[in-house]
Parts: sequence; C-alpha cells; structure tokens
Amino acid sequence: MILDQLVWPLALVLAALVLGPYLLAVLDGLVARGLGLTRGPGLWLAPLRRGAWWLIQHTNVTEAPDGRAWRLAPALYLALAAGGLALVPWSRAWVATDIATSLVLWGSIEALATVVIFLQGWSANTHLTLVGAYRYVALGLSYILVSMFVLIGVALPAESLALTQVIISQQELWNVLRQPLGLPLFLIVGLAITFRGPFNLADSTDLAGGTSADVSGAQRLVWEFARSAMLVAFSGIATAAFLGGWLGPWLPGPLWVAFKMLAVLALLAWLGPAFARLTPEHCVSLMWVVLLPLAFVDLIWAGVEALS
Amino acid sequence: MNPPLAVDIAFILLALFAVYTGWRVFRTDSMVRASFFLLLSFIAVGAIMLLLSAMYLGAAMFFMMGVEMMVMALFMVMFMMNPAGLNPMMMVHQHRLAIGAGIASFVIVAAMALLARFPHRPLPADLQEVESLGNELLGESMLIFESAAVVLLATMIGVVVLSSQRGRYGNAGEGSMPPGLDPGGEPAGMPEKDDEDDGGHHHCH
Amino acid sequence: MTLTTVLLLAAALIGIGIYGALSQQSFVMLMMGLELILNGVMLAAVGFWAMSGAGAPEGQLLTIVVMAVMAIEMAMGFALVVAVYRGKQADVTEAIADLRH
Amino acid sequence: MAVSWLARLAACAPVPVFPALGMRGEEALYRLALSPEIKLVDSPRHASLLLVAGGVPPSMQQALRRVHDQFPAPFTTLWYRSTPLVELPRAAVTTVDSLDALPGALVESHGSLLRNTVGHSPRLLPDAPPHPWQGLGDDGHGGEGMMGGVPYGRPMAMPPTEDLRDGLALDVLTFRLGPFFPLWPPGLEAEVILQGDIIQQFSVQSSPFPRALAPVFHEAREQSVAIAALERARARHHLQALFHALHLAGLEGLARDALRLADRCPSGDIALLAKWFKTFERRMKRRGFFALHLPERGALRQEQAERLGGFAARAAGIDRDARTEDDGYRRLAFATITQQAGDTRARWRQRLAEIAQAFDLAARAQRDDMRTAQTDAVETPRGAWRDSRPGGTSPLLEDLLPGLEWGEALASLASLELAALSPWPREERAETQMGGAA
Repeated sequence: MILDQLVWPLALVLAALVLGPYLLAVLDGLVARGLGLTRGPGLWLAPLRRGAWWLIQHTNVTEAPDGRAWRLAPALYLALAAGGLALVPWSRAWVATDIATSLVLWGSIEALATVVIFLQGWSANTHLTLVGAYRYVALGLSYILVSMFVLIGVALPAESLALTQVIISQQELWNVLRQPLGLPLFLIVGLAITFRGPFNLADSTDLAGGTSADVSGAQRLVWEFARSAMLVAFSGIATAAFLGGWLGPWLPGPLWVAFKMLAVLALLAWLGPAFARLTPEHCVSLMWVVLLPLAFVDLIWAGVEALS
Repeated sequence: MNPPLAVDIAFILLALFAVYTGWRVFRTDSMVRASFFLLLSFIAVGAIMLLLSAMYLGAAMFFMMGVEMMVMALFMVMFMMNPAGLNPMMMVHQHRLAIGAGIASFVIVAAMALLARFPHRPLPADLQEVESLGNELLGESMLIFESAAVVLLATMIGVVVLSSQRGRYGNAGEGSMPPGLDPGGEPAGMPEKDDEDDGGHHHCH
Repeated sequence: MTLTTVLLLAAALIGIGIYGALSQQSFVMLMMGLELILNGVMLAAVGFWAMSGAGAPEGQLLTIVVMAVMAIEMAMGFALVVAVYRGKQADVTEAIADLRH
Repeated sequence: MAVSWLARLAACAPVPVFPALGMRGEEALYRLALSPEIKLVDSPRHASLLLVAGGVPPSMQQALRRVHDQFPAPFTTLWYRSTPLVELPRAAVTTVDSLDALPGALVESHGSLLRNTVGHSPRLLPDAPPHPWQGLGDDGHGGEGMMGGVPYGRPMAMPPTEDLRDGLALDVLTFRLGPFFPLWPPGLEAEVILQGDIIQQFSVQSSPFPRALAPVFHEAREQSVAIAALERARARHHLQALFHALHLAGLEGLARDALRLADRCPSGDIALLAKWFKTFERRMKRRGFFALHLPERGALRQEQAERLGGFAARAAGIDRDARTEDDGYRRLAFATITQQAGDTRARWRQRLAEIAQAFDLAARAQRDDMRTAQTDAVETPRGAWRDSRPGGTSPLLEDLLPGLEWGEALASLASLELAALSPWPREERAETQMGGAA
C-alpha cells in the first residue's frame, strides 16, 4: 500500500530528476558531435566533467544583488521541475501527486517558472541579466497560453483534469494521433519555457548568457541542471498527455513511460540547435499570430472529436 | 470529521506565512520584492484551499496569481522610475488613519468570525468537487460565468483604448507635465532641465 | 483547522489589505492592498463552502467570480495608471487630484 | 581526497576561456574557436582563464583590470602577444607568443590551476562600489522618495529622450559596455541607454581597434598581385566575420564551419572551396539564419552607406567598386553585385554573394594567372582604399542603433565593419603565403 502509493512513485521521480538531465546532457553532447563541435571519447563523462568544474568554481557576487532571491532562484526552478515530474503517472497506481486537477497544477508550474526566471535575471542587479529577464516575461505569457489550450484539448476526451484519466482515455488511440496538432505545439512550448535553441531569448548569446550571465559556480550548476530537469518534466507531461503514458504492450508501464520520455528528449535535443535564434519580435508574432490560433484549432478539433 | 494533526500543523504554518508575507508587502524596500511577497501570500492561501479540498481553486490560485504578480512586478519596475525597482521606498499618506482602519476592520471581521454561529455542514465524503464545480459553471450558473467572460472581454478592449498612445483626442502624451518634487514645485526630471548631473554613472562590463 | 480559524486568517489578510490600500501613495502598491483584501475574501468563501455549505458548488463559483473581479481590477488599474502617467508622468494618487482634463 | 578527485575530473573538461581581444588579437580567437579542447565563453563569470590577446593601450588597462576582477576564483591569466599588467604576480601570468602553442598553453594553465600548482590571480581593484554609498535602505540601493537621489552615483532612471516605442518613458537602464565585450568589435566602448531591451541611446566612447588585413591587400597598393590571392583573402575575411554573426545567432556548428572554410581559403583547391561554400550557404538558409534571426532593420541612409563604402554601400544599392577600374578585373568580366534594402539582412546577403563571387573570380583568375593592373585603388573587404585608408566610422552607430532591440542591434553591428584599416598588414604564417603565391 505505502510501497505503491509513496515509495515507488517517489523513487521514480527522484531517478528521473537525477538521470533525466544527465541523459539530456549526453544527448546534447551527441548532437554537438554531429555538428562538429566536440570530438574524441568521453561522451558519457563530459557532463560530469562540466559539473565538476562548476563545483570547483566559486560562486561570485555582483554589486548589491538581492542576495536571497538570487541564491534561491535556481533552487526554486529546480523545485518547480521536481513538482512537474511528481505529476507524471508512471503506471495506473504509481503517481506521486495524484490529484484531480494535475493539469491545472502543471499550468501553475509553468506560470511560476516565469516568476522564477525573472527573479534569476532581476536579482543579480546587472544589466544584461535584467534584459534577459524582461525578455522572458514579455514572452512567457504567450507560452503559457498556448500550452494551456493544448492541454485543455487533451482534457476534453478524458472528461477530467487528472493526468491518469487522460492516459486512460487514450487506450484506443493516443492523443498524438487523435489531436495531431497537440504534441508539436506542446513541444515548441517546452523548448520555449526552458529557453533552448531558437527560443533561447532569456539566456541567449547576444546577452552573453542572459539571466545567467553573471552566475558562476555551484549556482550555475543548479540553474543549468534545473533547466534540463524542467525539459525532462516537460517530456514526462507530453508522454502522459499525448503518447499514452504507461500504455504499451509487453513491457511494464514505468518502462514505457521512461522510453517515451527519452524519445521526446532526443527529439527536443536534436531540434534545439537545428535553428537560429528568433528575434524577440519574430517570437512574439510566431506565438500570438501562428501558434495561438493553431492552439485554438487544436482545441476546436478536440471538442468536435469528443462530441462525435 | 476530524482532520488529522498534520493538516492542522500545515494550516497553522501556512496561515502564519500568509499573514507574514502579506505584511511584508508594505514593509519591503523594493517593489518587485513587494509583489513577490504578495505572490507568496497568495500561494499560501492557495495551499490552504487545497487543504480545504478545493482542488481546482487552489491550483487555479497558483496559476492566476503567478501570472498576475509577474505583471504587477513589471509594472512596478516600470512606473517607479528606478533601476530595476531596487530603491527603498516608504511612500505613505494618512498613515495613522490607515493603520487604524486596518486594525478596526480586522477586529470587526474577527469578531464576526468568533461571535456569529455558523452551521456546521462539512463536505460530504463522496463529493466530486471539481466535477460539481464544472457542472455548476456550465449548468445553472452559466449566465454568471458567461457574463464574467463578457465583462473580461469588455475590460480588455477598454484597457487597450485607455492606455494606447493615440486616443480620440490625438497623442496622449501631448502637453504632459511631470509633477514637482514638492507640491506645486517645478516639474521634476524633465530631460532638458537635467543640470544636476552627477560625477559619472559608469558601470563597466 | 476550523471555520473560525480560517475566518480569522481571512480577517487578518483583509485588515492588512485595507491598511495597504489606504496608506500607499503609489497606484500599484494601492492595488496590492486591494488584491490582499480580495485574497481574504476568497479564503473566507472557500472556508464557508468547505465547512458550512456542505459543498454547495455556489461557494466555489463565488471564488471564481472574485478571481475574475481581481483580473478586471488589475487590468483597469494598470490602464488608468498608464493613462495618468501619459498625462502627468506620475504614478502617485495625489497627482490626480483632478481628473477632469 | 574527494576534492582532488573532483579536480581531476574537472581538468578534463573543455577549458572555459574568456578572450579579451586587444589590437590584432583576432587570430587567436579564430584559432581557439576551432580547438575542441577550448570553450570560448562570452562572460568572465563563466571562465577560468582570462586570455588577453594582442596589445592593450594604456587607456584601456583600467577596463582590463575590471574585467580581470570579475572572474570568480579560481582563475589565472594568459597573455598572447601582450604585455601583462605590472601588478600581477609572476605566478598568475603565462605569456605565449606562438599561435600554435596557444591551445596547449591554455590547457596546461587550466590543468595546473586545478592541481593548485599555479597561483590564482589576485584582485587588482578594491572591492568597493565605484561611488560611495549615498542612500538609505538595508541593501544600500540608496535614494529617498520617488525620485530617489543618486544611488551609487548612478542617475535615477530618467529618460534622456522621448521614448521611441510607445511614448511611455519607462524602465530606463544606463550602462557602459566594452572595450572587451566579446560580442562586438574589440576596442569598441559605448554608453548604452536601454528601455526594456530597446536601445534608446548609444554613445560611442572609444572606437574599435584598427583592423589588420591580409598582406596581399597592402602589396596590391605597391605592385601588381595575383587576383586569385586577393580574392581568396577577401573570401577569408568575410567568412571570419560570418563566424561572429553565426555565433550570435546561436548556430555554433555553422560558425565553426565558417572558420574551417576560412582556414582553407588561402591554399585550398578553389573548385572544392566554391562547392563547399555553396552547401554551407544552403545549410545556413535552411537553419533560418536569414529568415528567423536577421532583422530587416538597421538600414543605412544613403549618405551613411556612401561614407562607409565597400559591401555596406553595395548592399544599399550603391553600385561602386574599385575593382571595376582595374583592367585585370575587367578582363575577367567583373560585375558588381548590389542589393537594394541596405539593412542587416541585405548586408549579409551581399557579403555571402561577394564570397561566392570571390571564389568564382579566383577560380578563373588562377586558370589564366591574372594579375591586378593598377595600384592606386584597391577594393579591400572594408571598402575602397584610394589615397587614404578607409577610416573608422563607428560614430554612425549612434544614429543607426537607437530604436533597435538589443539582439537586433548586435546582429546589425556584426553585419558591419566599422573599424579603421590598420596601416600594418596582418602577419601571415608561412603556409598561407605559399598558398597566396601559388
């Protein structure tokens, strides 16, 4: 009883929280090798080496930062990622946070992530970090809107806001086929909220690292780790909402979830560096003029499909 | 129905946290911090709602307030005219009256809470609270829900009209004049009158 | 956690909110006070719903309406601030002693 | 024990290097960008090594000290063809003069830094705010009341000009960047006033360091040179500039490919180079370098374009090129390429077209061993070099950048060449010269 409700789900969440970002870093290394950025052996060790270097480097101080908020922001982002992972159902019984409104809770994690990212950039009290924070806030709202419409779409056929019900509703047909627009939109939002690849406007190269431009050492390690963990949480939610979660033949449910998450992560790691960074103006238009109407279409599609 | 001890402890901690952060809103130096303190207060109240088994409202509270306070913080930075909102501020008027009114209203509402007798009718054990809320919203109270939506739409349009640069009477900024530092004083901080230049404002990278 | 304690907490939040709304000079800070009052109101509504209303859905509906009111209050507030700022380059309440022009 | 284990692990990581480029320091940057064991970073907070490449004029040593002090411990410094600051202790200084030894020396410094065998670099400046504390409040942010006084000697955020976007003069941010900011030309220092991330005012405090060109351009002013060598050098120059733009766009893989292509320019087989460049250009387009990243902003006015000359003028539709006056080029049926828009995107289209044209000209000139016919006007990648060398034109940024978003402004900056032409050619290594003579 306790084993099923508490121990196994928590163990899986912790494992995903630790292994997920590591595997994502390895996948990133693989992609970088494909692009000719790195060479030689040590693909599996490279993330650990980078982490060890960050641990040795001291954390720096800027002039008159908001100390508490600055030190806390990476940890808060990691906590949000962990909260997101806790919502992922590993099997019908193994869910760490099994509440009736897990989709809404995920939405609030996305909303609070905006606050935390702003905090990270603002509290350092330096100019380039602040510009990164402004940029993210200006765009964050549209990310949340797109993701929420898409997720309401998967809640419709399930007639529930709980992710477990969403998975059960996919027994006949996975949502990725039933609502073909949903998963692509959700994954784009995933890249945007963890600011990777073309959507990396908050931590971008033109700001010399954006919100983390003045962060070093262990603090930077936590921040980068949390960013990866957030993407892992995203892949977990995408798995549950669109790829049928634990559903699948032969293998036990949690393994299916892990495989699907890895596949999503690999896709995102490959997509990330494939495109040039958007200008903020392009990004705003893309979100409000293209993706948001597409999300409406997806929602109407889901509604019509649920009625018939 | 006696809630377990853990719920009681959680409630007390969250309640103290909500009051403390609510108080800090008006006692902190930076506006950004003020709005994030308010956010913390809201989050604590949202968690209490979850404890009261209002699953949808609690989660929606996090969601709504996260976005709302973020916007609030940004506006604070923008309007308070100081770098990233990191200046101290203690800008109050009618302070005594306000304290008095605050305490008086607390006493009145608290007295109502303590003295009035409310019926004790707890939630039925088999209540599907999210489902019942959804049925209510899209069933009997559809009209209320929809009118709220219409009001929101009207607000959006009104807000855009109010705050846009070119209004019905031409450019909104025309003839604008900053207030004086003291009532009735010279307009402050107009660019062309900026003669109290400082030694140097360099922040090098 | 009884109805009385929940209401006491709501009373405290409302009290602080009223203090803030009356004392703050800055528009945006004033709005924070209003939000804090509504925060207390929502908590009280949910408290009544859970402990005295036997789960009648209207209790939750009231809270949702309050949330909508908060959103409207904030949007209108900011629009007013922007409009006043354009006219006066100020965001303190004293600056709009007369809003006639 | 645990720490040494960690240090040994960290010593194998790519070496994070922050390059502070002085005069003629670019070659070190291009070399290191292609070394897989080095990771170039854009913020001193992310690095363990400060690499000062090239000479730093005395007026900029204070700025260099400030960059130096921003490094989190542990870190050390390495000086490539540069004179170390006098107050640095011997132990924290490594000097290198050979480009080939540079990556190795950096790896060596990083390793010994982690093994604690070299001294950490000490702080050079007192850890105090640039101005005395002048305000109130727990965190010392200073000021009192709404207008707030002058916290830390910085002005309150009052807008200096009318807001460019929506008439609300809000959220102003004033700061000074440079001269070692790695995302714009070395030596450029400017005071920037932002509103949000829109540039409100951009005042240049010091111009970029003069840019050294390949020796063949200098030779062409004195004697007849092979057109092939000239065109190869031109393509190389533009490809190296492309590296910066691609890095800015977040396309690290393509940025490295541009440098690899540039390295092959002096001596590689010209037909092969042209073919590689064509695929490279296609990949660049597919990755959205033009469509997603480059803004259709930052257009030069007619007289600005004329003053700037070179590819920037041609991108704005001015049909002017010193090569049309040369008989050697005329025999190759040289025709100038122009664009109309004159904005950032048009400038890169122009430069890419000029690279392709350079490969084409070089291929044909090489076949017939064509040489330039005149020496009194040479078209350098920076513009026509007639009686005087093209001078610095960075003040036009003050006119060009306001109104642009920060990222767009940096992209526009990367599409321009504003530095004056250095009177001395770049030192070429032996193999390059052989390639040029071939």
